[in-house]
Amino acid sequence: MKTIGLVKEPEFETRVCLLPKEASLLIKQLSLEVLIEEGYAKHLGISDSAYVDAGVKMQSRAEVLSTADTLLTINEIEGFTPGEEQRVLIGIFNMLFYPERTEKYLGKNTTVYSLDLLPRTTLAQSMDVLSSMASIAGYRAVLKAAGYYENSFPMFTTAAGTLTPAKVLVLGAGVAGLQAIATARRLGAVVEAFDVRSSTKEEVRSLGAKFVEVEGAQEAKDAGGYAIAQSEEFLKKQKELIHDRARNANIVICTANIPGKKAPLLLAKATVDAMNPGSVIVDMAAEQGGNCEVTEAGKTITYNELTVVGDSHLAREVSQAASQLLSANYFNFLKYLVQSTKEEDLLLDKSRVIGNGVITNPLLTDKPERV
Amino acid sequence: MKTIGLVKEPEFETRVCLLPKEASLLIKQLSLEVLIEEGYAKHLGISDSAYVDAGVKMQSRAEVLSTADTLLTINEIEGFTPGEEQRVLIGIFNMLFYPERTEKYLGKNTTVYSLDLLPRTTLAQSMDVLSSMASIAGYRAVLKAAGYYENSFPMFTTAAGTLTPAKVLVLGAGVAGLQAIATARRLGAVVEAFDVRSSTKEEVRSLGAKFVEVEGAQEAKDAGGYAIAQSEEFLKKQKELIHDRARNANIVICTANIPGKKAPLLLAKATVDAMNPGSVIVDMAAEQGGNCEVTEAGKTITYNELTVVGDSHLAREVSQAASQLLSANYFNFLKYLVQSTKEEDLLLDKSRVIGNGVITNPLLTDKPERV
Amino acid sequence: MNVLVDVGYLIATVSFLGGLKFMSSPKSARLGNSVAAIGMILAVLCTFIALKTQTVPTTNIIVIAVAIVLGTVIGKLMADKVEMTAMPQLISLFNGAGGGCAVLLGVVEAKQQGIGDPNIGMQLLLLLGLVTGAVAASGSAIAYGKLAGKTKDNKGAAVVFGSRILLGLILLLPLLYFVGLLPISFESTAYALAIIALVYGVVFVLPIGGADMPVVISLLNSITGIATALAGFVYGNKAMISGGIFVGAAGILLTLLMCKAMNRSLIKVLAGKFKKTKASADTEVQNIKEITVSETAMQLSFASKIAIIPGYGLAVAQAQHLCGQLQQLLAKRETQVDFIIHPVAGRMPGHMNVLLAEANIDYEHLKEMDEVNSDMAHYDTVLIIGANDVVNPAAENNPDSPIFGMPIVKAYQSKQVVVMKRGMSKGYAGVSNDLFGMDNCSLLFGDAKDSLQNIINQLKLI
Amino acid sequence: MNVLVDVGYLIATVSFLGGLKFMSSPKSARLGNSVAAIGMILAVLCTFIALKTQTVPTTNIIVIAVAIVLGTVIGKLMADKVEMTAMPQLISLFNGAGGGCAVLLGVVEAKQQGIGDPNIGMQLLLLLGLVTGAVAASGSAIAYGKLAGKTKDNKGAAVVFGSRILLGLILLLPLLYFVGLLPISFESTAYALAIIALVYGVVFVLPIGGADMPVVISLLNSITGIATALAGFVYGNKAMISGGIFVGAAGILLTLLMCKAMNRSLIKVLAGKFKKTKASADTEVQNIKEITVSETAMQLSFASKIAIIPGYGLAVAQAQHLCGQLQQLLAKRETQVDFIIHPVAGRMPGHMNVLLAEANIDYEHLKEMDEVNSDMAHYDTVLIIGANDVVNPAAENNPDSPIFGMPIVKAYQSKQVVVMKRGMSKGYAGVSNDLFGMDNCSLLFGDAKDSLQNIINQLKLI
Amino acid sequence: MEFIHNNLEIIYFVIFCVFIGIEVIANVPAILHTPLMSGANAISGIIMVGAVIMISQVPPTNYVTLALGGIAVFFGALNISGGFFVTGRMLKMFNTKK
Amino acid sequence: MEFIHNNLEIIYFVIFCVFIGIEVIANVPAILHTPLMSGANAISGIIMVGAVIMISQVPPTNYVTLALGGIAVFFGALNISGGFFVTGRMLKMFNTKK
Ligand SMILES: NC(=O)c1ccc[n+]([C@@H]2O[C@H](COP(=O)([O-])OP(=O)(O)OC[C@H]3O[C@@H](n4cnc5c(N)ncnc54)[C@H](OP(=O)(O)O)[C@@H]3O)[C@@H](O)[C@H]2O)c1
Ligand SMILES: NC(=O)c1ccc[n+]([C@@H]2O[C@H](COP(=O)([O-])OP(=O)(O)OC[C@H]3O[C@@H](n4cnc5c(N)ncnc54)[C@H](OP(=O)(O)O)[C@@H]3O)[C@@H](O)[C@H]2O)c1
Ligand SMILES: NC(=O)c1ccc[n+]([C@@H]2O[C@H](COP(=O)([O-])OP(=O)(O)OC[C@H]3O[C@@H](n4cnc5c(N)ncnc54)[C@H](O)[C@@H]3O)[C@@H](O)[C@H]2O)c1
Ligand SMILES: NC(=O)c1ccc[n+]([C@@H]2O[C@H](COP(=O)([O-])OP(=O)(O)OC[C@H]3O[C@@H](n4cnc5c(N)ncnc54)[C@H](O)[C@@H]3O)[C@@H](O)[C@H]2O)c1
Repeated sequence: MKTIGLVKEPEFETRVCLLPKEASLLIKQLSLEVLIEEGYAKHLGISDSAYVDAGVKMQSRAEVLSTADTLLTINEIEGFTPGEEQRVLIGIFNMLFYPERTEKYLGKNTTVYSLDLLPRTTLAQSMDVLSSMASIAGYRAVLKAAGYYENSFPMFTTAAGTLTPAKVLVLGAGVAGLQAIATARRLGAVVEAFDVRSSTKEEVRSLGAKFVEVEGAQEAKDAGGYAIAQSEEFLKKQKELIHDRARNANIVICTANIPGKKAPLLLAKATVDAMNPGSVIVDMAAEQGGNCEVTEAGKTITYNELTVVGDSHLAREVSQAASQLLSANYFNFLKYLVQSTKEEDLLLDKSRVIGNGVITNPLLTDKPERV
Repeated sequence: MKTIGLVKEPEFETRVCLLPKEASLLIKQLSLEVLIEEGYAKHLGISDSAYVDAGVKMQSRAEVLSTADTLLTINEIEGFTPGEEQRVLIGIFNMLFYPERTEKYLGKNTTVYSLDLLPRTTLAQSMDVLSSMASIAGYRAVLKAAGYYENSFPMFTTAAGTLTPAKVLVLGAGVAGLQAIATARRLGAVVEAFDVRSSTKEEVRSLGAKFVEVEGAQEAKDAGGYAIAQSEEFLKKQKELIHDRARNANIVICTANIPGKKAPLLLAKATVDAMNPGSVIVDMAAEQGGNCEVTEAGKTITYNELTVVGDSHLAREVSQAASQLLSANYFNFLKYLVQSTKEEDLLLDKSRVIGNGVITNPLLTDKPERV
Repeated sequence: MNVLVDVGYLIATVSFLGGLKFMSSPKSARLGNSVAAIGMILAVLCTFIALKTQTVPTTNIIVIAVAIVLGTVIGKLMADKVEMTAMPQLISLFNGAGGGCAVLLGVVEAKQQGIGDPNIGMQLLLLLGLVTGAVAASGSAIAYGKLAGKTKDNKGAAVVFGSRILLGLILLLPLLYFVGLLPISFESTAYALAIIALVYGVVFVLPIGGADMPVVISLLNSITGIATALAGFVYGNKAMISGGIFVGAAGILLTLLMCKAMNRSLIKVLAGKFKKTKASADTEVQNIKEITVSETAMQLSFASKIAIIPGYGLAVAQAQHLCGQLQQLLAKRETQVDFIIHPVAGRMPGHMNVLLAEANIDYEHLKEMDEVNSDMAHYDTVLIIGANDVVNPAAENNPDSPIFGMPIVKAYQSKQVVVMKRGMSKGYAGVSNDLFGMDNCSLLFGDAKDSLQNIINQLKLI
Repeated sequence: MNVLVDVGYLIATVSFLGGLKFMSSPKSARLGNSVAAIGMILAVLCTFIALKTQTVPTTNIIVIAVAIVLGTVIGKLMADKVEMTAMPQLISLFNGAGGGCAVLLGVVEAKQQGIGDPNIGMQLLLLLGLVTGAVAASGSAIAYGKLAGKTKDNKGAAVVFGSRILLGLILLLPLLYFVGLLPISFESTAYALAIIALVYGVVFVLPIGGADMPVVISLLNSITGIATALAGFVYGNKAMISGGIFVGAAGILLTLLMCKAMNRSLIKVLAGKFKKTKASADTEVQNIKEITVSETAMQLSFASKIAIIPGYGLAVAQAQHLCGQLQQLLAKRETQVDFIIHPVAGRMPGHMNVLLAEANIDYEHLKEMDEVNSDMAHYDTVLIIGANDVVNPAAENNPDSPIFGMPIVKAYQSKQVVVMKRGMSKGYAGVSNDLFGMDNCSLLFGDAKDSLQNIINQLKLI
Repeated sequence: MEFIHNNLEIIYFVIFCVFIGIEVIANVPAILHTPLMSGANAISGIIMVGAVIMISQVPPTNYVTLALGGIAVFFGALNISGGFFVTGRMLKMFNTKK
Repeated sequence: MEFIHNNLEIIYFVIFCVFIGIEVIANVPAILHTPLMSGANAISGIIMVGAVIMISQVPPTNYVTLALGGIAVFFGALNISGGFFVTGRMLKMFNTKK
């Protein structure tokens, strides 16, 4: 690994995965050569000269693609076909969900790392693109919802009456969900959250929000592990509860996901129909099928006087911040990769999808068909 | 005053000035008849039947305009020409700034109240449309800015580095400005504010923000009344200071206004040129000429990699909340008008622009030409 | 027999001590009172036992018994009947009684002393006891009169000057007597001194402001204690000595503490100098009542339903976090605390919402004005933190006021109102506030942040 | 002459009293120490004056003088040389010396007593003094050994059983002697008792855990006080009686207060039952040091540069407002307080930012980990509030740890570390934390909100 | 000097009493100032003991003195009983809650 | 009983001393526990006075007793001097700030 190459991302992508600061670190700390396509980050207001100042060589797309032995990218590289030469490709390919994306690399001497597969351990956090993007997306989701919501988020007691605070329901309290909770609370909304993992209960409360849970003895009994052993009755109760809380809410932020699987359906059409006009649903699980039945991935629709945003890439709307974090994540990963000496390295093994043209990741070999 | 009439607002207006709740109060408490054009608030998700349930008669536009002796509206009514009959027109006409708007009512037996002229006293607050709209607009301005800002508002310390908090500069700390301060602070930004009225200093600090003031002895001497007696040197220093603070800021919210006059110019082109790329300016004084030199009223432009929003009607984007407050304001005003018994009533005298076809408001008679 | 008496007195002494000790913690205060009372009963019993060894004429016994029964019964009746607000007077009255007892004792004893051969030490103690008792007696009576509103302040030069002369006389007379320059008997000297001291007590208290009476009562109480101790020396009675000294010493410290709590110096209190309220700058004279932090804390601790009305001053003081803390603290004691938000409180719509949200106060504790206004009488205490215009009853009942017609939070209807502000400056509307002069309203001056912090500190001690 | 001595002793008594009183407020504590010391010098001087009236042989005088000079100089030297952390040992040693003095005194006096005609009261006092002194002396010596790490805990049945038997003997022996059933002289009885009591002191302290030593020292100190008072009775010396009783009574209360502050009962301390830390469930045995709230407050009050490292526990406890209050309080004392935010503290990126912003903590007080990590040694105290993984040095020095390689806040490099957590449960990564076992680290157990509130309360008193 | 020597006991006694009196009050919360004052006032009623002793020494025929003494005892009793009862009532307020 | 009567003074004295000892400590902030313990320890060194008195009564030829007494005085002096000095040092820490 000597020459790192980056080419422009596809049109829809606003983020970049290497900023001048980290580029210069790659060059200085890791003694790598960095080649970048001209005009790479112009849309972010970062000129080519900023990269040149950092020691990067700016070249044409074709040059970069042919010269670099390691390619960094966020999305699949348009017009790139792996050849016979030893190549490393690092990106966020979500191949667990799109197994067809692996095909073109098979048998090609190419090694592919997909950063979304990094284990979610404490050690890997500095390279964890899912965390950093989810975090920004969660923040953005609330701003987005507030933008569509034609009423006020905080309470306003005024001489002309009181505007009630918005009621926000967050489904899924992972990184994105927690950030959404925090942002909505900051804006003065009344926030409730739901998740199947019982450990999130404390986490939700630690942000001052209410955790929605099925009441009664059931809960206590199953506490600690009901994500696994959910009885039929329990599931039904849970569903009713979500229906009920959603009906009451003005904003629903959906973030529930199951890695590599279709996202769980939490807001059935009937529930959406029962919601107040003017309410807003932001479904961040849209790409994985959505938590809401009416979501259309990548689109913002009006359904029944409700606004339903289906967007799994909200971080793209905060492109500066997102690029900053991505750039750090990629740099940390590269550094780890270069400095790794161990034979079997958990982080690398997990994030490697294809090793020299062979699928090495058991997650993909075991169940290649989409679930 | 017996029959109140309302017709649909022009296309660009999203708010309405009477909601079913207050309509019913007008009918029950004040024994008035209320006529409303069909489909009046449909765009807000409020059906005609909701008004009918409140006791309103839904009629065609022509019928309403010909029957009602009192017309409530936000903007000038399209296609309405005052006739010889006794009529009262209540709206928010901003006639101080657009004196030409008075012309068609002169000599016509029409009485026109413009609620923007209500005095800003404690007593009038429940009818004070400027306050309620400014308040919502101030809140919205920050959300809007956050929407355009491609970086994060709050500070985020993450494994991939720290995102610094946005620096927000609020110019003008009236109602809108204070609300903007509060909202930006809630979102975790670092907020500074500037105003010429010295009493705002305490108000700004009471919201936890920093007041930008010219340092040195000058300040202490002039404290308490420098809005009037500003020395040349002082003004220069002040200008430099704003330039300096704006250069440092990521978001500038402009709310400075002088009632009935052109808005003060606070951000010269040179200052805007010096600002960081990616910054956002929201100029709420756009309609009155703007606080920023590059603002274009009613438009959102990109200037030098900066986003400049020129919008004096941000409340329209929070139409539900705005309508709720407006409706209460109009109701309170009508109630006051109906119940008023005094010969000389400060509130009514000040808000009345034209009394039976004659300009009665001294502010307009004294200086009819635009300043 | 004598042993029993000795032990009894010892136990009485210890129980006074324990009683006082217990009384200084709110939790054990009632126990303390009982302990001290039991000690007192014991002391009296011991006295009777001691008397048994002598032969006391029946008449005397009867007189004693009747007097004790009468005193006890009347004392109990008075204590039962008194209203909460009249308690300070009553304490003053009782203290006066104690002083009266000391004078009479001195007078009678002086007569006895006059008979036997003179013992200068004894005589000195006697005269001292007499004087202190007399000052306490008449001073307490005047203090009672003032508190009951029957006596007016008098700071006339005559009074002040007279008091100096009398004090001089009190010091001079015994001196002259003992060096033998006074050609009258000890008895007469004692009588004269008693009368002078009685008058002195009157002129001593007369110039002192009504608001300072509690301090004065405490001081007089301390003086009674000293008189008691002196009498104790005369009779060689340990219980009297220790009880008297406890009260004397405790009383003096208490007096100083009370001055400190009122932020006054004892000297100024005694000189009758009244603290200038910042109100005095105002042209309109409003009869306002100040309240101390501890009284406020006491009120809050008694209340079971409290309303907090925040205003612009809370924002200025940036005391929202403390406000939240106070609410939590009170909630822990099962006090209901509602926040009533007036629509125009603060300087922008929603100003108070921002503050209270920052302090993490649940929306459920926020009440709207309209919701509670019909119900204000149910609040035991309303705490107004830096609000002014929004609670000004002028908006309801003064048609000339510029804010007439504006809806207000009807704080004035509640049982007790405490207003926290820094001085007497007006609110945004620039009108003076009639609420401040009302009977159920007291003002707690100071920055809201400091005041809240102090209230919280005090509440924590309870 | 005698009058002078009386007055001197009186003043000494009063100065002990005043000294103790002053010592109980941080502001006047040093003055208190000086006052008590002066009182002590006075008492010694008075004793010499009193001796002057008798004819004391010169040899004796010389012995006395030499002993005093030697003791004083050595005491001063030891006090000067001792390190801060070794102070408790030293106090224990000094206390042992006091106890030793009492035993020797008892032994010698027993000899004298044996000569004259027996006075049962005197003998009883003597024996009591002897026993208490002996227990204090040997107990203190053992306590010293434990604190200095020279003696190990011994809870063996032999020790525990032995201690009961010895106690029985101590009670029995004098009883037997006085009823005349013991066929040995008073002197011998005294010697026997002294030896038994010395042994008892050893077995009394032996089983008690090292962490409980301060409590034990306080108790032994109190016992020395009693021994002193008893000796005072023997010599009819008021200064000794009062000084001894003051110390005895104060010491007992202090012992109880210390137990309370450590959240233990005296009985359990004495039985050598060690509080079960929740750690005990752990298989790995970590040698952790607990710290009390007051010690934490003391550390904070001494420090001039403090770092607070917040973690997930702060969020769980929702103690952010208190955290802000603590910072304000310390800032008022001109202590620099930095918040160090680890990038992955909490459960989501920016978790700590949300908390600290809510508590209104200025961004300028927030430091990034990288910014301060090279500088950690400059912090006098680092307060870790509910953080765990992010300060675990295993990430740096244990290649087998699952978090090896993660950057951490190098809290362990600072002078003192206090970790606030509820028990010994692990952090998110599920690994045990080596920091907790380090020398400069102490753990303050309890919910962060409660602990912070208590620290704040204590700090306010200073 | 001689005086001190002779009355050493009583001097210790007085000093201790003063100290205790002060010490007991020193840390009292301001809220208790009034009840405490009231309680102390009641204790100072111990003066009645003096009055009782005095009256018992008066010849029963000396009506004036007897009357004066009687009044003194009455005053003392009033102070004691009123004092304790009123303190009790005041303190009862503290127990209305919790 | 007789005993109480005879020693009334001393009983008052003891009770008061105990009370004062306790009272003085009662409200001490926990931070001062250690210095206070140390200070109290120093005060208990007053036992040395006893040792001095004792030694002064010993015949100068009784070497053993004299030696024992000397050691006792030495111990007492050590307790006093060490106690006060170490307390002083400990308390000095409080004044490093403000
Ligand atoms: N809400 C709105 O939208 C809006 C907008 C503009 C104007 N207003 C007007 O503002 C007023 C609001 O009423 P309000 O009752 O909230 O406020 P206010 O009437 O202005 O009274 C505020 C009070 O707070 C006290 N204060 C100031 N700083 C303090 C501190 N640090 N500590 C303690 N007290 C402090 C002041 O008295 P001292 O100086 O004596 O302490 C003052 O009396 C109304 O007249 C309203 O019409 C409202
Ligand atoms: N920041 C992120 O984005 C993110 C996301 C997911 C996971 N993580 C992981 O979370 C961890 C964060 O580290 P951390 O040091 O902040 O937390 P941590 O290692 O999880 O430790 C939290 C500590 O707080 C204590 N605690 C819990 N509740 C408490 C209370 N009420 N009062 C006092 N103490 C309490 C717990 O101990 P007791 O139970 O004994 O009290 C625990 O040891 C890292 O491992 C990180 O990788 C971070
Ligand atoms: N190492 C670290 O310190 C670190 C860093 C970041 C994240 N994490 C952990 O990674 C995990 C996943 O984080 P993520 O946000 O990327 O997860 P994700 O995006 O995969 O899922 C989001 C949330 O949806 C929830 N969910 C799944 N099915 C659901 C259902 N049927 N109903 C409701 N909720 C449902 C999940 O429990 C999860 O909390 C979390 O445990 C997080 O703590 C760890
Ligand atoms: N009666 C009430 O209680 C009540 C209610 C609402 C508002 N008000 C008062 O009405 C007044 C105006 O409020 P508004 O928000 O509608 O005002 P506005 O919209 O007219 O002006 C906004 C702000 O711009 C400021 N400004 C003007 N020239 C400036 C310059 N050159 N540089 C910087 N700032 C400049 C003004 O001082 C004002 O604060 C305020 O005093 C407000 O307190 C009173």
